[in-house]
Amino acid sequence: MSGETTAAANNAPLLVIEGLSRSYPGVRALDGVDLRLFPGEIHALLGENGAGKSTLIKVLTGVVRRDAGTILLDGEPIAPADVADAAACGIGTVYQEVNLLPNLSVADNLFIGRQPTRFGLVDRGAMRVQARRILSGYGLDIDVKATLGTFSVAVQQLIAIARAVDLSGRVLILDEPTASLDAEEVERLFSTLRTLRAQGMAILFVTHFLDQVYAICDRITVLRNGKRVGERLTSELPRLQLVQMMLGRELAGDALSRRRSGDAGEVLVRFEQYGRRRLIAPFDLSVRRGEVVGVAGLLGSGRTETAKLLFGVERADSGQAIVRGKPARIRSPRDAVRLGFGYCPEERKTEGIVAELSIRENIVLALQARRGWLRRLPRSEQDALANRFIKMLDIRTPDAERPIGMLSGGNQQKALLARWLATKPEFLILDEPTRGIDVGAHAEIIRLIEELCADGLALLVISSELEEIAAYSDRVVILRDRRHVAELGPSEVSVDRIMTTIAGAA
Amino acid sequence: AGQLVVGFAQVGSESGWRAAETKTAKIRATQNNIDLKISDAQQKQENEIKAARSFIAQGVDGIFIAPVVATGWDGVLREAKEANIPVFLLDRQIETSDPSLYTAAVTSDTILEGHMIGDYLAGLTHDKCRIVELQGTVGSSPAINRKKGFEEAIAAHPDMKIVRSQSGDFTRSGGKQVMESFIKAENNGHDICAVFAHNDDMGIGAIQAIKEAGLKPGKDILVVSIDGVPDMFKAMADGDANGTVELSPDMAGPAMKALIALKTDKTQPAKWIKTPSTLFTPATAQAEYDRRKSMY
Amino acid sequence: MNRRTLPLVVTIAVFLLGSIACSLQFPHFASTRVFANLLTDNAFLGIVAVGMTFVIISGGIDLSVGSVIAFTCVFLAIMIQRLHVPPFVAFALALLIAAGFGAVMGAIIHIFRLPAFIVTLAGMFFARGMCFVLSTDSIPISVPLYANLYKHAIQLPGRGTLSVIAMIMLAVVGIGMVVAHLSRFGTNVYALGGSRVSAELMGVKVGRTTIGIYMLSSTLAGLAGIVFSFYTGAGSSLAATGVELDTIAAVVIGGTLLSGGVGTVFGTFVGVLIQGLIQTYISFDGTLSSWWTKIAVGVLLFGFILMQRVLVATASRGTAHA
Amino acid sequence: MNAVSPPVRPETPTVPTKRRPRVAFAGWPQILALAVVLLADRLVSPGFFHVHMVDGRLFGSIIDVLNRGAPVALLSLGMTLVIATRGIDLSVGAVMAISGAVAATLVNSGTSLPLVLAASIGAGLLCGLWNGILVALLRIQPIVATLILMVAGRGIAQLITGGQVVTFDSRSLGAIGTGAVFGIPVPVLLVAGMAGLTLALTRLTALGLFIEAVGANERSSAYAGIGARGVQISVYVWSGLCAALAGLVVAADIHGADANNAGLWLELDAILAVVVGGTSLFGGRFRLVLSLIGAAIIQALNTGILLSGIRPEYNLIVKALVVLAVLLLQSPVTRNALPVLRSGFRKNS
Ligand SMILES: Nc1ncnc2c1ncn2[C@@H]1O[C@H](COP(=O)(O)OP(=O)(O)OP(=O)(O)O)[C@@H](O)[C@H]1O
Ligand SMILES: Nc1ncnc2c1ncn2[C@@H]1O[C@H](COP(=O)(O)OP(=O)(O)OP(=O)(O)O)[C@@H](O)[C@H]1O
Ligand SMILES: [Mg+2]
Ligand SMILES: [Mg+2]
Repeated sequence: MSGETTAAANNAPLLVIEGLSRSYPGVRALDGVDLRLFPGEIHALLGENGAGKSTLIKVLTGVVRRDAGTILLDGEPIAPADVADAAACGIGTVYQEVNLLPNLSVADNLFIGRQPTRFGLVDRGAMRVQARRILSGYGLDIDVKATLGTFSVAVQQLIAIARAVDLSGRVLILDEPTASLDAEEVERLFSTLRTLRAQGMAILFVTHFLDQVYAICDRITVLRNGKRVGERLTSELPRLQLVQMMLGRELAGDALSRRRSGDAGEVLVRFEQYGRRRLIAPFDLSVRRGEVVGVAGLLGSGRTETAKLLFGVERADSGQAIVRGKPARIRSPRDAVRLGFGYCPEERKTEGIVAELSIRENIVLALQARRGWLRRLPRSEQDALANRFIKMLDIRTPDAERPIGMLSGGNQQKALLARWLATKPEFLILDEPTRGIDVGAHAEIIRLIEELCADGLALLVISSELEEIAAYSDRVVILRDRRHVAELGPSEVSVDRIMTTIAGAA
Repeated sequence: AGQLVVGFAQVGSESGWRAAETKTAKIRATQNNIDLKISDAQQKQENEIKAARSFIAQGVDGIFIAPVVATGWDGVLREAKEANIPVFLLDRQIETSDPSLYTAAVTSDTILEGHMIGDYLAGLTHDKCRIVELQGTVGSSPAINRKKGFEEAIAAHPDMKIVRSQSGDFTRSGGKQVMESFIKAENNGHDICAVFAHNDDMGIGAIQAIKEAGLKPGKDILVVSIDGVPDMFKAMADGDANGTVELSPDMAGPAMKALIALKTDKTQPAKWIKTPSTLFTPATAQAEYDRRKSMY
Repeated sequence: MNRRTLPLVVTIAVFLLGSIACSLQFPHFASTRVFANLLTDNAFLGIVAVGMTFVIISGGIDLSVGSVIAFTCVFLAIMIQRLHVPPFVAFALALLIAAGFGAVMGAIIHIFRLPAFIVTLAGMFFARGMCFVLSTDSIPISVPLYANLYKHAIQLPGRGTLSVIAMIMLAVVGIGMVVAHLSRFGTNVYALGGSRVSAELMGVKVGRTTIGIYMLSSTLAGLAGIVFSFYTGAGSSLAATGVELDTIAAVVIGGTLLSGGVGTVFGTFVGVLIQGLIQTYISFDGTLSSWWTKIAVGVLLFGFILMQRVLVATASRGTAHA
Repeated sequence: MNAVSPPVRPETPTVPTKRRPRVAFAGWPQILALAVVLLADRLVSPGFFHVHMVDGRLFGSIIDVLNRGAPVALLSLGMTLVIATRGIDLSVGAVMAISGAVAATLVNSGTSLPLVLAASIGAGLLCGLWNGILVALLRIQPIVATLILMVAGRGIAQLITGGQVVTFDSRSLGAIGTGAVFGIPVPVLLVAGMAGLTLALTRLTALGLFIEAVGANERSSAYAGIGARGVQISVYVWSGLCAALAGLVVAADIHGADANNAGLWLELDAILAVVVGGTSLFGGRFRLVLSLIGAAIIQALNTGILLSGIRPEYNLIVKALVVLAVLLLQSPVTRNALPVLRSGFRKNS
């Protein structure tokens, strides 16, 4: 790897950004940032949530107007006015969150704006053939005529990557492309990236997984509060120092693992033969107070479905739920919330945040729903609550009245967590809670989980990051093909063990 | 022969007068042993044309059309003619390149109505009057013709002038709202001598507006209109209004008579079967009101 | 069954069921004449509905179409009848004006980020107002082209005839289907309706597409106006009031979602036929008073929509696991 | 759970402000537009602001604006909430006709006034409930769901009146349209009362938050435990109530129920008022007071046209141009370009 890096360093940079700035009211998202991108390198762009990474990418590709700064491609200044311009310059981008069109077919999504035509009309046959060819490179054997929305986020993410790679002639930009992928897909993506690097493509890669940075990136640029902190070769930057650069402080060594208390309390919730046809096979599951139960499985194995069933988003058609020893009917999220449940969904954009409402309103939403519409939380309490969580979770915002949609992805995730913490839930379901969250916040969330459990919370965590699951789960439930296939007890929880169980007989 | 089947493409029920026309048509149908199929066009010409075409498809013995506008009937009339179905136009003439396309038109003379009320008003005010006009729906043919007739009538009197004219859409609240503004714009109503409303409903609305302005309708501001609906007779009886020209709602009766004559002994009816337009004044209003109450 | 074709199949089924029910009730109903009439009588509606389909798929709405139809009629009447302009020149001018009008509305919607509903509502007021300014009188058009149009109709077996305007409508539907499903523009329209933000991030020229969509809709409204003037042989400033709502209803019955992104041109065509069927049913019945007519239209509309929902629900339940 | 203590961070770059930030008042474009329209009215009619008493009632053009604007203002209250949930209610005009028809026929049959009012308001509530059920439970798209009642409702109203304008003499019912208390017309007081009630109901309880949340993102709101369907049904019911009151005002004003024309096309004016007031048709944030200002702008415009003496052929064009101008004035794009109007938060670029 280092050999390739030095090779890259000898060349002139392909893309040079100088003094790029962009402000939003109350926020200097980018403040005179410089960046160099060499051909044939994978360049990590790192920083805390809200550091300005996504903004940089949007300014670079013409989605957002820049206030100042120059962009040179091959020494020529460029000023893309929109994404199509950027694409014409040979820049392909995967933006943070999947930004595809759920109502169009997979093939349309891959080729929109550049469909193959015959006699002036779109040649659908040829388009499908090409689409299948492109996707097979990513191990996706799916019906390209099918509507994109029917696929899981992960599949959509892969399609977005495939599209961007196919579009990019010289520069490929990936903003947290691996957030919803599991190990296998990540590895496949990386091999693609290596091939592209060998072909001389310049790749800018944003992620919060430091392992991935060290696995594939040649060079690192770190942003903090909209400013560039520095540019280093990966090989010359130890992990601790990197974290220090990102956070501006040190992180305790064991920050990413939980101290298990060991003494779980009484059973809080018990689901017996709970299931729904065509969604998930009936299963048994119980969670005790103070216990963390992890849920692991491959993409599409039914983890999210399990969570939705438990929370009443989907109605069970078999089995029963027992909460605090009494049978309970959970027919809607409303019922669940009244029982003291909470659920942080995986798809934060469509199922989590209410983008137009303020951070304060988003935080108090579930608590208010639980109290009912008549008993409005007084404004002073709302403010107090919001400010407490903004501080506690370090949500980066000038104030609590800003629409939550304007926060950076990771900060939105923290606000969602705050929404449920505010209800003081007894049983909390977290679906990919650390998706898109920076290392510092990651550590904090794990500490928070620790404290919550010590307080008697029952927690169910779904995550694709096996390390994370292994780090704090007391027990782990393994899913395969929409079926609960195994459960690992406290002594059995380890990354290897989870991995082998997931692979199972398959 | 069996019972005659007649299709009637009616405009809608946008006013009391229109509802009375439909009601009368039904009564006449039973009297004449006719199976009357009424299609209500909801004030849309395209719906009337559709209805007429579907009557042709059903093979009716005669078609009555109350045309919502004066133009645009040639196509469907030609189809009816090809199918040998006689067509009678009710309450409105049409403009056509080929008058042989329809059998006869049963209408009043809408220009004449405006003319009559204009002459009457001239008499009342000794040829000197600042008039405000409440127009019907812009672009509708009664609005156009009544305005035309009225203007013709007052053109003979140089001291009679329409000082303000706005559309009240043939409705009571429209008439009331427009009148309210006129009153304010004309020295709180003191500069208005008379209001001419294109139909009675607007006239009644205007009467309310005048009252609410603290003036006496029928005296401080004269009120004349056209149609002859019962509420207007009542207003005249109460001294609130000064005159209306009645437009007979019985259009279907003469048409049915002509159709039966045509079918039984092939008598060609007159091309224009004119229905009477009569001016009514407060003098006979109470009696007329009592007579009419039941009919509407 | 495919998720996308299901609503379409259901809509067609609903139309067929409705037709069968009518035919059983009325002896003269099941004839080529009645069904050819359905095409002729709703030709202008079909044409605007195609344009409206594009607008609604893109997540917008166009309330101005009825007024644009009326404007075109009045404009043509004045040009042809009063100013003796050759008809085809007048047609071209009318379409040009309509296209320009749509482009302006689209540009305002895009540049000023205003909701289409309101911009086109203002457009509706404006175009109707222009009718009145041109002429409050209704003007007959009596040139040979108009008078002889019926001679070009195609005789169908039975007593039905496929009129010229029905053929124009069918052609527009056909072209509309091709544009929607087989052109880049069509895909961009769907993209815009799926998510404006995503479309922008995927490099779709949002502004150009938006303007194109409203231009298309207005141009088709202009064409519908020409067809309407053929249909009535006149220009009247009160023509086609409320057509925008009929059109929207037809588009939605045809399975297009008002939230955008989903829908088909052919579905709209069937939606137009269903609307026409409801009206034909009512005039065949012939006993309904004005108010019962309104209630019946509402009830039938509700019935069709409900039937659609039930069919889609049962069908997708039956095939979901497949 | 109170035990969760904020972890101590050595560095917190953006400390959230303790003081509640002052949210800039966002209604300047609307107020400016209203002022401009009123000024134009004053130009075409010098006596526009002149007010005096006639028969114990305030009398003058400016009073007309308030009084004539009352039906649309009432409608816009309900419509604002409906639009905030991402819906639309096209049936309000028809519901007005129904409530007016019910009131007029009942009062003529000698029913006592409280019963008449209860019946006609009840009819409005029922209509709203029907719309709500179609939208929230049957999941029919709002525009079509309410189109059904828009068409059929007017038929129902005509069925009640038999197609006639049903005139009545009841002074007490008539007072709703033409009466006055301390000189102020009853319709204006009714608007003020309903506005107060609607504001209280939405802003003193959490209903407003729920409506905005459901409108902005129904899925997320439901996942947060809000009964989204209940919220949707209740806004349509409220809209039905507002429409019923507007129908009463219109019927009482002319002492008669005109089923065919009462409230005709007023749904469009109401929607216009709401949008001019700055509530987005895509749901979310709503502003009741600004909707009322929107209604006032529209009525000031209508009254101005009537006073100006222009020919009726030009009414629609003037209306179209003024509406467009007001919309452009409050577009975020213009607002960014003209710093005077800038308020609230800018959207990105
Ligand atoms: N449209 C917007 N309006 C206002 N502020 C914005 C907007 N978009 C981003 N910001 C602000 O700009 C800053 C940088 O955000 P950005 O999305 O670039 O962060 P990021 O580094 O990508 O974070 P993450 O790792 O969480 O994705 C944040 O403080 C954010 O609140
Ligand atoms: N690799 C894949 N290829 C094809 N279809 C897939 C793939 N992965 C998931 N799907 C489909 O996507 C749908 C949604 O899966 P979903 O995301 O709900 O599952 P999950 O177990 O929660 O997984 P995750 O939370 O990791 O995405 C499922 O119907 C699944 O069959
Ligand atoms: Mg980001
Ligand atoms: Mg999942």
